[in-house]
Amino acid sequence: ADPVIYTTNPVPAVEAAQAVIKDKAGLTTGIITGGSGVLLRRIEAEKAAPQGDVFWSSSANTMGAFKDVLEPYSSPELSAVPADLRVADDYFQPANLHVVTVMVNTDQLDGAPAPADWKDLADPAWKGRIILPDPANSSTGYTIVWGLSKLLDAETYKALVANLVVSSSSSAVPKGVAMGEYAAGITFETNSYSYVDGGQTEISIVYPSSGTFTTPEYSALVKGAPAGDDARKAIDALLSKDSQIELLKVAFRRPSRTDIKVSDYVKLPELSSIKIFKIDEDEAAKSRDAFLAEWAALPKAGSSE
Amino acid sequence: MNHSAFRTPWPWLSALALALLGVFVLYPLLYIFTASFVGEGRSGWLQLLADRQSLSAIGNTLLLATVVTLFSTLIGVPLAYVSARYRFRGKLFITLLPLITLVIPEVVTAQTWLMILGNNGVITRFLKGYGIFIPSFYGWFGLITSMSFIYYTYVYIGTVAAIGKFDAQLEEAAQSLGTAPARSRIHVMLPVIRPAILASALLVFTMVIGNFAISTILGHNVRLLSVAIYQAAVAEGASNLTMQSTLASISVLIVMAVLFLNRRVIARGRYEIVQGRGARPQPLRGAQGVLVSGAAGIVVAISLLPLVTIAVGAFTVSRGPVMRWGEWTLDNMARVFITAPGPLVNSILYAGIATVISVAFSTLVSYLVVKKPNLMTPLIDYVSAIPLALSGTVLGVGLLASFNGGFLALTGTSTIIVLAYVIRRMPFGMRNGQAILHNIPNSIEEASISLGSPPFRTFLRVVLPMMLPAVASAAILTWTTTVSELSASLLVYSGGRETLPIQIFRLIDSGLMAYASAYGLVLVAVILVPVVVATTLFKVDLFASK
Amino acid sequence: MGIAISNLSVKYGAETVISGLSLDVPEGCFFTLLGPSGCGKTTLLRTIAGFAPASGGQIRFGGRDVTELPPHKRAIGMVFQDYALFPDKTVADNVAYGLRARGEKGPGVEQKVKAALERVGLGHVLSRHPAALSGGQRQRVALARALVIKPAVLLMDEPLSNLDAKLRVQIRETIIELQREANITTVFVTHDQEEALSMSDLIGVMNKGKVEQLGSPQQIYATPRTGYVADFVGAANRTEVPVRPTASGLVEVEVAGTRLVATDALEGPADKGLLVLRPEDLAISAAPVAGRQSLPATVRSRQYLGSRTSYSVECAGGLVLNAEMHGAGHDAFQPGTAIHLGFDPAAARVIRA
Amino acid sequence: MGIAISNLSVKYGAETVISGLSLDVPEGCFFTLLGPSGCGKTTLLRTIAGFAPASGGQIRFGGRDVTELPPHKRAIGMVFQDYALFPDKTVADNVAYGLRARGEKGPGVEQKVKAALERVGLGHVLSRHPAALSGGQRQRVALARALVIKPAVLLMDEPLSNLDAKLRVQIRETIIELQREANITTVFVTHDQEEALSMSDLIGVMNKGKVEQLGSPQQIYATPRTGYVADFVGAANRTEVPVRPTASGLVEVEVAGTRLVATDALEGPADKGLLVLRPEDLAISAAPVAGRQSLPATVRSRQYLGSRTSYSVECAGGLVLNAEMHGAGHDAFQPGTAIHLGFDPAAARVIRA
Ligand SMILES: Nc1ncnc2c1ncn2[C@@H]1O[C@H](COP(=O)(O)OP(=O)(O)OP(=O)(O)O)[C@@H](O)[C@H]1O
Ligand SMILES: Nc1ncnc2c1ncn2[C@@H]1O[C@H](COP(=O)(O)OP(=O)(O)OP(=O)(O)O)[C@@H](O)[C@H]1O
Ligand SMILES: [Mg+2]
Ligand SMILES: [Mg+2]
Repeated sequence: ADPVIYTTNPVPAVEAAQAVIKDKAGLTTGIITGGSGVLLRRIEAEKAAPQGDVFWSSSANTMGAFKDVLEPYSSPELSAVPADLRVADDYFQPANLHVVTVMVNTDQLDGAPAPADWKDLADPAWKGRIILPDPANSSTGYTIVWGLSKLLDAETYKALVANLVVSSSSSAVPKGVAMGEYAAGITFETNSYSYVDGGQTEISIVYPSSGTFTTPEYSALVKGAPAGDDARKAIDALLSKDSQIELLKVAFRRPSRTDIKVSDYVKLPELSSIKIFKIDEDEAAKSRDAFLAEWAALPKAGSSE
Repeated sequence: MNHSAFRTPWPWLSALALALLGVFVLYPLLYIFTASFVGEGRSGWLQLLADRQSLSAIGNTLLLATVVTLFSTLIGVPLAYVSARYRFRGKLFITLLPLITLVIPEVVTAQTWLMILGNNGVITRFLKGYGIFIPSFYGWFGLITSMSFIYYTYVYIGTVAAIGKFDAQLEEAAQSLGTAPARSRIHVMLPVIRPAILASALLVFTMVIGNFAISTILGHNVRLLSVAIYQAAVAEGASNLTMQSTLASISVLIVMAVLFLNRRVIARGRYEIVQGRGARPQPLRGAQGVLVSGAAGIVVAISLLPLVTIAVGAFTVSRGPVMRWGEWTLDNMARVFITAPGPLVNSILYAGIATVISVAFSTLVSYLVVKKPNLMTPLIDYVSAIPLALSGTVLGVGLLASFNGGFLALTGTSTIIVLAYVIRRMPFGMRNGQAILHNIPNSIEEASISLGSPPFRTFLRVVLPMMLPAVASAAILTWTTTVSELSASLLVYSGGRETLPIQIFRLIDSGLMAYASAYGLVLVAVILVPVVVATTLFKVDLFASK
Repeated sequence: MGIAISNLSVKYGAETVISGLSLDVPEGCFFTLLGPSGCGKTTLLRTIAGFAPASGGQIRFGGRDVTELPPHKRAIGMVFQDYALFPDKTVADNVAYGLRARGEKGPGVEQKVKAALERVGLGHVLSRHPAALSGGQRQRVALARALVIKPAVLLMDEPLSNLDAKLRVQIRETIIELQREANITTVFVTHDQEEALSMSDLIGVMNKGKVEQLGSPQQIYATPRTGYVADFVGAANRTEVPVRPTASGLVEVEVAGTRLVATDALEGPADKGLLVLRPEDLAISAAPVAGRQSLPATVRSRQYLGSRTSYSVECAGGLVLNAEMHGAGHDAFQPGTAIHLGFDPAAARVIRA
Repeated sequence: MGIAISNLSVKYGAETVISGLSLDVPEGCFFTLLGPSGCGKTTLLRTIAGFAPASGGQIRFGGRDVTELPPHKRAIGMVFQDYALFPDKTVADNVAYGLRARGEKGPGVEQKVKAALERVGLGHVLSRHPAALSGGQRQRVALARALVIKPAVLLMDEPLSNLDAKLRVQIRETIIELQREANITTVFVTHDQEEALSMSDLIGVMNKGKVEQLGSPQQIYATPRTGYVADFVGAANRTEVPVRPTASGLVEVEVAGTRLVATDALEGPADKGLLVLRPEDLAISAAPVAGRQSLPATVRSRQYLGSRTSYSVECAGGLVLNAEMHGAGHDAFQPGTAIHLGFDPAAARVIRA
């Protein structure tokens, strides 16, 4: 049967992936879109008679809670993926890598210079002008503040948080900066870059000089996938070099494979040229509740209370 | 109940309705609730009491729902009055266009408001130039403004038929006793149409409680229940099923409590009015006409600002998320019709079937509840209102779990999409239908029966025609909100069964506003065309008063 | 089909409106319910029709127990006190409704509808909606709607209350004609006694949810059994009097100090009773008329009623009586004039107090 | 405040319902509109109240032109033909409504409301809703609601149509009392002639949107100016006859082959006219009575009316007349009996045909 993919990815990415799967595996794919939480819940609800075959894609933390409806699959393509991105038993397959960036709208800087590092954003002049996805709500947001709390000294961290406006909608972050609602937003590179690529000249991307964070995203095989082997073939195709290049070109998804030179396809810096601050994902996941409680207590900027 | 009651069709129909509601509403609900009991960790209620944030979310939600309901009523009722009682140029537009507000994706609405009143909004910048600082649109100001200008439509639609049917002689009686026309209306008309107003206010209240898109974009520091539920249920990161069920239960409880109050008030207000003496719409001329139609026009225009965004966006060149304003193209529209017409066909088909089923069912059931009460009908009334209290996501999960295999396997079919539509929107028809039925005197029905028409036939031949304006407005409301339904169908649809809203959601989520706008425009057309055809070609008089 | 009601009770919530009412209306009979406002006439009619459930007792149509039968199977026609016209249907469609419900179709229906409406003088408003009719016109449509189906039992709740005298007479005749033609058992509610007396085969006078007297018009008017009936029908003068039996069928009574002779309707021996004197049986004259017993009195006030004048007169001891004069010069006596009230012993009845 | 109406026209859409109507009702006058169903009585009342816009002409209250004044500023009270009670308000609140609209508050209002309702016999239903009242009870609430505000102009549209005779008489008296007390100019619509004749200072008989005769009750009844008025009020016998003038004020006419003498009301010379004979002025006797002109005839049918019997008799040449008999034995003549109809020339009037 034709595999059905439950995906959180944007339409251009999905269309590109469909084309590659058709090309490489000769399979026509059905697509169900939605947020990662919604789709994973759906897979859970359907576990007695699964309707989907492949889940594509979300962070390991998010998917972790749904392991009992997913199935490990060690795709041969995984050999091209660095070992540190892979998860135990290959429960999920690394699909791409997100880099946290500061998206800046230069029209809104009021003549001030663009920030170069996190501590620049801690200046009180930035109060209420930086937007961030809600850590309680989005894994992106959580990764960012968790990382910042480790990267910055306590005082700068507090000062920075005091400047932040929290949005419970992640997509409002790049949109808000692009519309000029906010001068800066902390968001994934892929989101920022789509505005640069679209030709909005006042948008610039800042990779903080003291270091930033990355998050891998994974695909997974649904347990009892009705398409059987075809589902696995679809995952192979998704992880293939052609597919990841296509995804990089149309959706600016930084590949999980090491055999693709990013700058050949888009105007993004190589991963090696970006300073990455390593964070311990496991620890981050474990101390989530405690950290969020602490976070909630910190004063922040934003609308009227 | 005596024996003869069972010789009428009503008890049987009641039983049938209850059975259907049991299978399609209670059974899925059961899944949701059992999930809360088998949850891990401390009881959700204890967690809740310890959690100040959730508590403040409950408080904020109640406050927001109350205020928005109030504003929606204040906008919707006068607009309904003007539509029902006056004739003026462009009335058809002023009366039909508000429907669009229900169709436009709330994300677009929020964004449009931000373009005007946000930090970088047109008006904000303009005022800032004069040193005037308006409060931030994020938070209460934005939530209340944007929601009021969407949800007033429910009040408007629900009230217009009631005003059209109102016995105008009562107003005359009040005037003959010395009250000015405006006061007469407030004293005499308001109490009689109150059930209709309350019924639609209830809808607004529940819609606000369940609203997610705007809450999440504009809420910022204002914690709200729907966002909290979402966070606990389907947000990325750790999810807390127990908490989610607890919060969902709270939202169900709030809605049930409001419904209970609403029923009590309506029960006190069962006024039969003499039929067929609705006031003829008066022509509006001169300064007064300009004033009234102008005011109505402004309200409608404000609520239609998001439509402008869509209309312009649909024809604007774009690359990725970036709109090249000022550069025009037909590519976006072409994509809708040539590249991907599937969602268009699906939407019309599923929503059409769902509207017919939902309106037929809700009309019959509201008739049972109001005019043929028996032991089952209060239960029917309550159960049929439960969907109001369920967010689309929760309902979708429930449907998936309940009808995935087992005695009724529906997942992966179109039936489950239609089912989700019907269940979610049936309460609209119920509220409207009940409101109008309270005003139809029993003697009319008895007259028909005395002429030898059996009860069910009487319902079809006499009661139904009299309910027609209400049924029509319920159908329009159902059609509109069904065509634009997203959150439940998003969970239950399967490959090849995408609808327009799902397609739009995908595109917006991908940042492809221009394509999304093109689909949005088509969605607006899909919704309005049947309504306009019905009102003009078939002379369905929404504001009927013969 | 005759109607037999036995021991019927009807309640609104906790309030009993009709209690233990029994009644027999023979087949083809024109039966009229007469009674004061609020006594339960509409309620009784609705119970016969099957719209108000009986809380006790039994209703039979032609021997068949219909107490539990749904209304539409009772073969009734009903004219509602508030007309209950279908507001969204034209006059013609209102009237055609019952015929169509019986499966009749085609030009036959139209013909019958037209004929029925012409009979009530409304041949010209066929295609109007009820809202565009005057009060009396609506009432006539309601009537036509009930008559056109020729029901076995016809129930009418004040069907003529909004019509003028001429139209009333004319439509009364139409009703009677149709009723006789099709041998329809009819229950008619009216507040108009003259109507009741002139149309009915049988009259029931109701009082507080009970039928107080049942009889032919003559029986009800000429020989009321209670003071209530005597007063309600025809507004009789009533006064309590000491009674002494005299010749067979007559009694001697004392009224305002004068001894007079009256008819004995006491139904048994008694030493006081209620003297009932109809105003039209009291003749006013300037002087006592020879050979006629009379009572001296003074005119207090009078009311011109066209064909007659109604006088209020005061006898000795403050007793006030009403008298009506007919014929030429009926308004001749001025207030303040001393007069004599003459009457025939046969017209003065003494009933149980 | 008197009401002066000049040259009034009212239309429903294209249909003219009232055309060129003029009317003067002096201050404090009790004026009654009498006319057949559908002639425009309700419409006229609504126009006076200001609810139906006049398409031509003028209405003045006490000299002031109110044609364009909105209803609530006209200081009227109105009883609607179908009551128009506020369904959501209790009986007491319905009645209190007008008082509160005038800014009255507190226990004074309650007292007035209670008093007004007691006056119409409804002191016991203060807190009920209209839906739980009988037809007549609703009508009385509507009446109390209009009366309690003591309006300058009181407009009543068939306010007693659903009441029984006794209650009617009683409430009539209440209305008259209040009207005299507060010197209220009253326009009263009724279909009941007796009511019109007994209550009114002035009567206007309407026909097809026009006032055909205006006058005191006696004028209207005793000296109708047209055949229509004669017939509508009191159902007169009318027949066209050849006329020959005789002694002053009298004419000779030929009826059914018999030469008779009647009163001349022709208002000018004519050789034919309309003979008007009221049924109660025709005396039936078995043989001609000496000294009284009479007409031989045969009884066709009769109707028992309690205090009287109405006979339909046929004279030579097929002329059918109605006669009414009062007093003892009024129902003595059987159908088929040959009788003589006697009458006084003063009671037989000849008017312009
Ligand atoms: N809304 C309307 N549209 C058109 N014609 C109407 C309307 N209302 C009344 N009419 C017509 O106008 C005429 C006068 O009506 P109106 O109600 O004044 O009569 P009425 O004298 O009060 O009669 P009734 O004694 O039966 O109440 C009637 O022929 C009626 O059919
Ligand atoms: N729905 C109701 N609830 C409670 N009481 C009611 C209801 N309807 C009528 N009643 C009361 O029942 C009694 C009988 O009412 P019904 O309508 O039978 O009177 P009726 O004889 O028809 O009077 P009328 O001549 O005024 O129409 C009245 O006292 C009335 O107030
Ligand atoms: Mg009644
Ligand atoms: Mg009228």
